[in-house]
Amino acid sequence: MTTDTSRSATAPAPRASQPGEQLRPEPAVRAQLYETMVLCRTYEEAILREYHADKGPGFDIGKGLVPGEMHLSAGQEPVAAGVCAHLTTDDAVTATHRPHHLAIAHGVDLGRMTAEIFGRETGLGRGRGGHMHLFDPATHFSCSGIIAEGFPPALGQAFAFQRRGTDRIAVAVTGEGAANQGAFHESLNLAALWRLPVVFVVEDNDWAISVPRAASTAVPSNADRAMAYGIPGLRVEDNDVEAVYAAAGEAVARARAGEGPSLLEIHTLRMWGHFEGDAQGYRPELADVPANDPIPRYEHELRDAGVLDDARVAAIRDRATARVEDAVAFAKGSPTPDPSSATDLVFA
Amino acid sequence: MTTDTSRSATAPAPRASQPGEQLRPEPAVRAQLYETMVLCRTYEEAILREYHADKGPGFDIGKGLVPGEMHLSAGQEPVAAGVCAHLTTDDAVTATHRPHHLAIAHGVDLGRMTAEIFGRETGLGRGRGGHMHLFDPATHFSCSGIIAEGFPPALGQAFAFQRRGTDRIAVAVTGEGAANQGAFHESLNLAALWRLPVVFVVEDNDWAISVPRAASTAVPSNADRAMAYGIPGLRVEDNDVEAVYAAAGEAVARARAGEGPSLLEIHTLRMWGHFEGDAQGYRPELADVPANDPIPRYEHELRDAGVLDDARVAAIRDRATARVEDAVAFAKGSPTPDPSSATDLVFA
Amino acid sequence: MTIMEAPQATRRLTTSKAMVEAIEQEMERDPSVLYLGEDVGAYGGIFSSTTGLLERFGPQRVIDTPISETAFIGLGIGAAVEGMRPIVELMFADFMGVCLDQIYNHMAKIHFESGGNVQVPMVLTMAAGGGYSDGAQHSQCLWGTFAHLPGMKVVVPSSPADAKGLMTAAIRDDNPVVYVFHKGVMGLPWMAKNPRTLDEVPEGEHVVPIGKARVAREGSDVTVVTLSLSVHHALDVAERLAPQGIDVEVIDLRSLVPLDREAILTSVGKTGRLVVVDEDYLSYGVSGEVVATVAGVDPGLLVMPAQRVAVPDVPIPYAHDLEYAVLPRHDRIERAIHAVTAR
Amino acid sequence: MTIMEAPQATRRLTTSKAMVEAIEQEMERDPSVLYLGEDVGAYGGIFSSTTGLLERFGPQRVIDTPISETAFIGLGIGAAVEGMRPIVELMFADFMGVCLDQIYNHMAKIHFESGGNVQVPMVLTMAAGGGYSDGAQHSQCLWGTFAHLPGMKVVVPSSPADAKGLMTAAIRDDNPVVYVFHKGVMGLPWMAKNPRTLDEVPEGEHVVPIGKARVAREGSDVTVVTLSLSVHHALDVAERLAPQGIDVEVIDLRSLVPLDREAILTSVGKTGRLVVVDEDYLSYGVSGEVVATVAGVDPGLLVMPAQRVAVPDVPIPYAHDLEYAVLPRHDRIERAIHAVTAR
Ligand SMILES: Cc1ncc(C[n+]2csc(CCOP(=O)(O)OP(=O)(O)O)c2C)c(N)n1
Ligand SMILES: Cc1ncc(C[n+]2csc(CCOP(=O)(O)OP(=O)(O)O)c2C)c(N)n1
Ligand SMILES: [Mg+2]
Ligand SMILES: [Mg+2]
Repeated sequence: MTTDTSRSATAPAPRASQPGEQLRPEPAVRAQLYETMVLCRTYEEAILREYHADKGPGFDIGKGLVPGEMHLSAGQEPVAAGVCAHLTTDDAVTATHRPHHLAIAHGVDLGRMTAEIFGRETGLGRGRGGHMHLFDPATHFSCSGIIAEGFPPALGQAFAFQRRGTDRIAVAVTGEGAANQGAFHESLNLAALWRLPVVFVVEDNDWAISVPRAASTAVPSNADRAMAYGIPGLRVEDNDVEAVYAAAGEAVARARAGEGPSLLEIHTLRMWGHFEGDAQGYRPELADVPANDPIPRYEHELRDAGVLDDARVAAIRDRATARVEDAVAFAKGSPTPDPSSATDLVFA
Repeated sequence: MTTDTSRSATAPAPRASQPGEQLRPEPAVRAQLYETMVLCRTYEEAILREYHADKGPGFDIGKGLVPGEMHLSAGQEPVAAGVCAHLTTDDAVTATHRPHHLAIAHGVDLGRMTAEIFGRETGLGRGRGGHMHLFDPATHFSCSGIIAEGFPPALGQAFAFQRRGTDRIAVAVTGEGAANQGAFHESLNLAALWRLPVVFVVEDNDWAISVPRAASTAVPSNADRAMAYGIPGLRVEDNDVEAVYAAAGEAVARARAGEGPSLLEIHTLRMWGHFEGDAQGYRPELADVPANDPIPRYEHELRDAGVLDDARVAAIRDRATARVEDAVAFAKGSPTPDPSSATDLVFA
Repeated sequence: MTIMEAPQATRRLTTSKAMVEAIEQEMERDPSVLYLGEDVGAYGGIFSSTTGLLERFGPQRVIDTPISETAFIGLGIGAAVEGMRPIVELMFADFMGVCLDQIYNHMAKIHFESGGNVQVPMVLTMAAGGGYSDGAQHSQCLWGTFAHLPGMKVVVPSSPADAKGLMTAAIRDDNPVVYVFHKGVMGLPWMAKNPRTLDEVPEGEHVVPIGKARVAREGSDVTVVTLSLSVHHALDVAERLAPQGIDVEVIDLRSLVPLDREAILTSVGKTGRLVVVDEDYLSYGVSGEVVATVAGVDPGLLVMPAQRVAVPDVPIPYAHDLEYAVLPRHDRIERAIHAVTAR
Repeated sequence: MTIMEAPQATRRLTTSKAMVEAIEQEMERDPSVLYLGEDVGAYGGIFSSTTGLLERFGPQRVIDTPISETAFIGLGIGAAVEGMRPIVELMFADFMGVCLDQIYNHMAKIHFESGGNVQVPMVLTMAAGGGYSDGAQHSQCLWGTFAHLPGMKVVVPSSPADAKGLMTAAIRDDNPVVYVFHKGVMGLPWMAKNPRTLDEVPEGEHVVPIGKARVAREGSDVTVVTLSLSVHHALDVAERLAPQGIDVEVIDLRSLVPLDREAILTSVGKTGRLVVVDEDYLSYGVSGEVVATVAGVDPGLLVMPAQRVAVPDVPIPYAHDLEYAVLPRHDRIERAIHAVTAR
């Protein structure tokens, strides 16, 4: 908790979320947050399955239907669900090397996204990009594999939205490890200076590959760093989707109202390895991870609140499974790019 | 003033200096601070003279005994005098494109420095570097012409000093415009994280070439940014050399004691153009500049305090003039490098 | 020079004024064009790349930035992705090191990674080159580095008319274009200049298509392939050698990406002798590429070994005599021409 | 292979183990040597560049850094200036864009700018290369970019023994050395590998002087000049073509700076036929430099136009078939050899 460790004359005081501090969202919203998280998880489980299906004998990263590095987001669904619930597809989202949950929550077409991950001609990038390079003009979604370098382009999208007099905004997401990269600092300063409609979101999953946040970050909360730019900073603890929803609601409203950027840090959980194939030998708390899965926890909470019951949960899971299976089937059924076209598309 | 705008749980509260807050230094120290400022100014006046002596007809930047860009430090002497008074030549200083005052105050040999600026074989860099690239192993002084990129090497010097169990420190200086560059952020985080013995000094002269600080920096004081790293941050107002001396004393002592880095921002004054040839048409407050010259002000103060009188002032000026004239004479009397050696010295 | 419409009235302008004229006309024509960078507003650009634009278009379209190249170049990318046409200035090419990731991993690759679904129509301008003792961090050309990295066009004007025509083309191009202007071609009042930096420039709309080299001087004995400021030096030398009966053809590449290999091969096919003059570093750069272009098609075209006149893999020295010893200036160009024409 | 002392016992190691062995031996020998980078400690390096070093030398000498490449590479520079011998790892060469200024404007230029008074004895290691669908930002080689910028040596080992010998030499060198290891040469258990990534490596001290190329295979018909992983591909092709009566000489450059131009000229002088194989981008890079080296001395040495097999100026595509279409692999190398040996 960082309560009142960084009060500022120039900006609202960064706070940590207090359980119960915010009003509970409408039941429909709560059910939707849950459904989004389930869809994200169902998707990652499917990619996990497909990714490992044909990497053997042994594990050859370059082999199979889905080759290359694979960074999955299981455990971080509360961030995607809670933030993207406030966006429309006219808003921009820039994500990282770990982009699937955000793409899904923002409404990127599942089939074309999956086709991209499978390297197919029907993919978002016609198979040229891959899972770290998902570009969807329809939802203004993009991501980058270079740490913190997804922030600057988000400024430009926000700048364009601002110049056109719209209330559209950009959400720029990165991990806690990325908050020590120069692009983070330059981007927050420029966004604050020009009051750009941006919401900066830091997913603190405690780890940057094998480096724990204490070995990378000089302050306990990146929300404190909002002070350096005179903007609001808030840290959400406990991977709590409703706290994320509340915090993001404020930040998004502020941006839409022309009041400038905010910085949110969300303490979330990387349930699996940094990338597939990561044995995580460096990770002492590994045993506690499954018990901290945010989805069963939220499901339990919503069942107690009468928002969910067996039937509703089953329906949500079935919808998710159906959508994901359709997407995977679409990808598998799509053609691979013609090798003779490999040198096309460098220039418009 | 930034008093208590950035209190931190993890670091002493950044403060603004209060006039009279610190005890007055010993008379001998005060006289020395004055003498250092006079030496710096006398030097810059000589370079100004030599630089413009043969640029004509008109102004050709590439012409003359001292060609190229020339960034002079008149008005910023309080920073150099107040900070370097706490250092020995075993400590490292990294400066910027505007390095002369810091080199002089840190004890770099005037003759070899001047010879470098005149592009002579006897120069610190045998004429290869020039005025933005003064490297003096004898005093661990260096500078760089790339904004904020002098910070990272200072970390390494501090790291080496720390590893060897010495109490030597590194001082890394940059301008207020540079505080919005990524290297600033990365360097402060890493220095704080590893408790490196570094004192970061920001010379706030209100301008980055033609861009006023309000158009570049989202916060009123860069001292607030210390918060983002959990280190002490202090802003010194009024270009007050004794306030700088007091603030730097604390920061240097802290670094020597192994307590890690500090960040100082000093509100100083760029009396002349960004570089020679800069007409400063963009600068509204130009008329007020001469009246804010810190040297006559301090001289007046020291005369009132009985530390200086006509005789002492004259002696100080004469010593400065003599040293500077010797240095210029040494430079002018030194050979220019042999063109046939132009491709040497790329590798050791 | 290629002019796409009927030849028009001309007057003599410096390269910087010609470049600004193109920007001004395009900003008039297209409200989505704006100019961002350090000291591009009230100052008018350290090398006069934006003189008068602030007065004309105001601070909403001519925008001074903090010293945050990664942030504001990236901002340009995002704005271009959303349909604006930003021109973003990197004050010196030498500063690429603080922002190259946005340039080469983002600006240049987004179109490809997106399968052609996202375009990045932006121009990245930058000053380059030495000759006035600005030292190792403020005198580099580095265009070979940009040209090596795929996904961005790289234009390198030498003449006032081309500076205008290539800028117009760059702004209208739907691809990212790196526009490198050598300080020495700008015709700045405070820098020694070649008379060729003041020349006739078409009024009104003037477009020079990116990718076609220019025969700056026709000749039959030797081909000098060069770019930017070195074109002026090469033309000076060619005029000096003409009376000695050496007829030099000078090819101004105008752009490195795309590279007009046809023009190189045609000229060398005619002369059989090749000198490449480049102010960037010698190895792994422009001069090697030009020579390899010929040797990769028909080494027999070269009746003499090709000569490369470039900066000999050394940082640019500060001292005037040292700097001039490594720059590809008249003396070295002339020696190289004599070497390839020796019998 | 050059071994500076009497030949010693050898055993077969993967390239990564051989590289680590050199680092380990030098850290034993010289307490001022340390290794800094991301995930170089407990993880042992994403590409096994530091396996076991943390256990052996502890966190004071094998140091995990934040994701702040500019800060920690610069830290390495300052530490080297003060007499330490840091080895600093940039996890992927592709990330140079966030820290190139420290590398090329500082690490590489301080010695020159200081007139030789300041030395920067550091090694900058980095993984490079593609072939496993890691996309356009994680598959680049970029060694041509480093080699173009003066002031840093650039070594590019292909074999386990050279990986050890060149690392030893790099650590002992008083200059900054960029040590680029292709992921495909490391012999990683989780990546398809060429059998040549496991080979004999001398025990004890092993130094390979930086700047001397290696004749990886002697041949009389055609010279293949190449480096890093492409050496293995070239040797595979050479063995495949031998029975067809095509005798291929394979030159492993080992380093790009310095470049062993002698070795290139000697071999081409013998064969008259040149193929350059490079996994970096085609234009303005290594392949052009090698061809120009010959054409700049004697184009007549080339009885056939030189062939360049490189990545054709396109970002590395993700999809496997697209990526393999642009990488310089066996099929393209073989076609190029047939092209230069055709009668
Ligand atoms: C500039 C840069 N440096 C290093 C990397 C390699 N890398 C990829 S992901 C990663 C860790 C990122 O940690 P964090 O920002 O916390 O995101 P997370 O993986 O935890 O989601 C690193 C070091 C990179 N992609 N870009
Ligand atoms: C990375 C980089 N960007 C831009 C420049 C050009 N430049 C040189 S000095 C300067 C202004 C610096 O302002 P400040 O940091 O306040 O220092 P001051 O000149 O006021 O002492 C600029 C933009 C540079 N040298 N390096
Ligand atoms: Mg993380
Ligand atoms: Mg300033």
